[in-house]
Amino acid sequence: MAKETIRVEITLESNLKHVELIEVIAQTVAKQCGFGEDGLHEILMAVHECAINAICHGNKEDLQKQVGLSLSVHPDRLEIRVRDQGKSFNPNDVPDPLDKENLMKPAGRGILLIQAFMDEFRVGRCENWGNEVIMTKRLPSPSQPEKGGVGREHQ
Amino acid sequence: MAKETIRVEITLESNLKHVELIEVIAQTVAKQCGFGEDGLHEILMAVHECAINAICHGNKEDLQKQVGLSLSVHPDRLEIRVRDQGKSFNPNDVPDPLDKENLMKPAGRGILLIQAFMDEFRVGRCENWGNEVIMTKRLPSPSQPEKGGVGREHQ
Amino acid sequence: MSINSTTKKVDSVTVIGLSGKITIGEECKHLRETIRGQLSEGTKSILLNLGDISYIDSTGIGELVSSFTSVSRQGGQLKLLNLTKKVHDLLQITKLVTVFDIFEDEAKAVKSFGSTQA
Amino acid sequence: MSINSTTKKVDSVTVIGLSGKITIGEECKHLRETIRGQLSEGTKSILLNLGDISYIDSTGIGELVSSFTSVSRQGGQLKLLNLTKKVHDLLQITKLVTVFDIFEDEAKAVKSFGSTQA
Ligand SMILES: Nc1ncnc2c1ncn2[C@@H]1O[C@H](COP(=O)(O)OP(=O)(O)O)[C@@H](O)[C@H]1O
Ligand SMILES: Nc1ncnc2c1ncn2[C@@H]1O[C@H](COP(=O)(O)OP(=O)(O)O)[C@@H](O)[C@H]1O
Repeated sequence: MAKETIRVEITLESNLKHVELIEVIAQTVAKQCGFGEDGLHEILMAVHECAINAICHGNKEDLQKQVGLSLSVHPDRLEIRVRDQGKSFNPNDVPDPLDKENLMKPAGRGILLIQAFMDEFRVGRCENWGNEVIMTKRLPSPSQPEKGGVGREHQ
Repeated sequence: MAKETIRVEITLESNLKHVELIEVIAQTVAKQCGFGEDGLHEILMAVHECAINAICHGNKEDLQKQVGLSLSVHPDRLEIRVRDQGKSFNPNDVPDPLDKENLMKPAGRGILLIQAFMDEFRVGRCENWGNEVIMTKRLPSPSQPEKGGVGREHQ
Repeated sequence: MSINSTTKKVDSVTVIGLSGKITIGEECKHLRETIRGQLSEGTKSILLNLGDISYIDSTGIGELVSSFTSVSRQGGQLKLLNLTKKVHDLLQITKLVTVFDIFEDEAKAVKSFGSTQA
Repeated sequence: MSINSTTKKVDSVTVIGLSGKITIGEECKHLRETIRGQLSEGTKSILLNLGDISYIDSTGIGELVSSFTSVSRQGGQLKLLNLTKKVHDLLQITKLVTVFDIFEDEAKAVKSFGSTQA
């Protein structure tokens, strides 16, 4: 049995039309965690970018492949895991979108945004799946409701 | 890997304050299935009654115990399972709330409503858990959007 | 809490207008205390207007039955006004349409109480 | 689709007011086609009013960059007006504040294009 207070696991076919479902459920859980408007928006964007990466880059939009989302609420943080069934990728190999030669590229900013909005971002492999992106965000303290911003000030 | 298009698993501590989270997620998934307003309300009520039973009767509101919700979308139906960690119960042993001597009782109508609103209702045991209530509702056919009502006319 | 009530007197009948939900927890408690308050003031004729109730769960239905019983025990009457289709369906499924007097028109409902009670 | 656009001409500048979201899929396509339409009509000065844009994702940011590039390639200019805090934060994080000319006042923005172009 899970130790977290709340644990939600979602498995879906790799269809972009399901991204909204993932987003709504993530928002519902995040609301329950006490996140305010800014925090909710940051979580929404991180989940959105990550789900699209899993479907498009990980599973190459192959409807036979699945995408998995897991949300677990720990006493101090919300942990979100997004799994795909694709080939391994290393986020360190990805070109830095802030480099001068990449600044005008039409893509490549998703991971940057996730890193800006979440307190932790890492990529591993998940058994029976493929990549597993693990993102966490510290819960707002009930005494001083979070003001939002870009989330870096939490560190 | 699950065969369903959509599969959502939720695990929560047995706290009535989480019932709304369960309801919102069930509604989100049901909307994705194409249920109209009436169908959504029927699913909402069935999930509500079932979650409250799991928390109150199954787990006796013991916060150490968990309640589990699983939603799976099959091509023809939405299947909802609600698990608790309580002692076995047999719905056939429950007094019929429509019997004359029970009509004025202040409780005992939850299962009746679930049965009215869903196409299938059964109770089993689930390994590592306790009771598992399995409810299904046929998906509305995309051609003729469901009108709702008490759901019996689907049969 | 997602329930509100307003009370008015029409002839000798107390009409309680409820809006929101009648569901497990605070909402049911609110209904129970509203009825209890009326009974303690000696009210005998209560008409519950459920027109703005969007949602009643099985606990709420039980609360309506308990309210009915409490009022009857004090020699009074509790009747229902303006059920939405959803709420009417619930009373049909639970066969409580056979128990409650249900009205769609306030004047007719008020009249039905007779003029003997306060 | 959750994006809408309205176009007006102020002096020689085409002001495109966008509302809704600029996100992956139909929304980005709408922006792309709007810009393409303007360019094919010979428009050189485009001011995008993002005041009613609630949400841009990384694909939407990419679309803004592509729009900027397309307009520049045709010898035109694309500038931004009325960023919400959220959108401004995104351009800050992605360092695109250094690329785009950003204004809070329409008149000043229009003036900045100069009066040489149609
Ligand atoms: N789940 C994934 N599986 C495989 N590759 C990925 C995955 N997520 C991200 N990537 C790789 O990282 C790159 C950068 O991703 P991102 O920053 O989100 O930008 P974009 O998706 O616009 O390319 C992608 O182009 C892709 O090569
Ligand atoms: N998950 C459960 N675990 C144990 N007993 C249950 C469970 N669900 C229902 N029951 C039993 O079934 C009875 C009827 O349930 P229900 O029809 O929902 O009405 P109520 O909850 O108002 O009693 C309950 O009183 C309880 O004894």
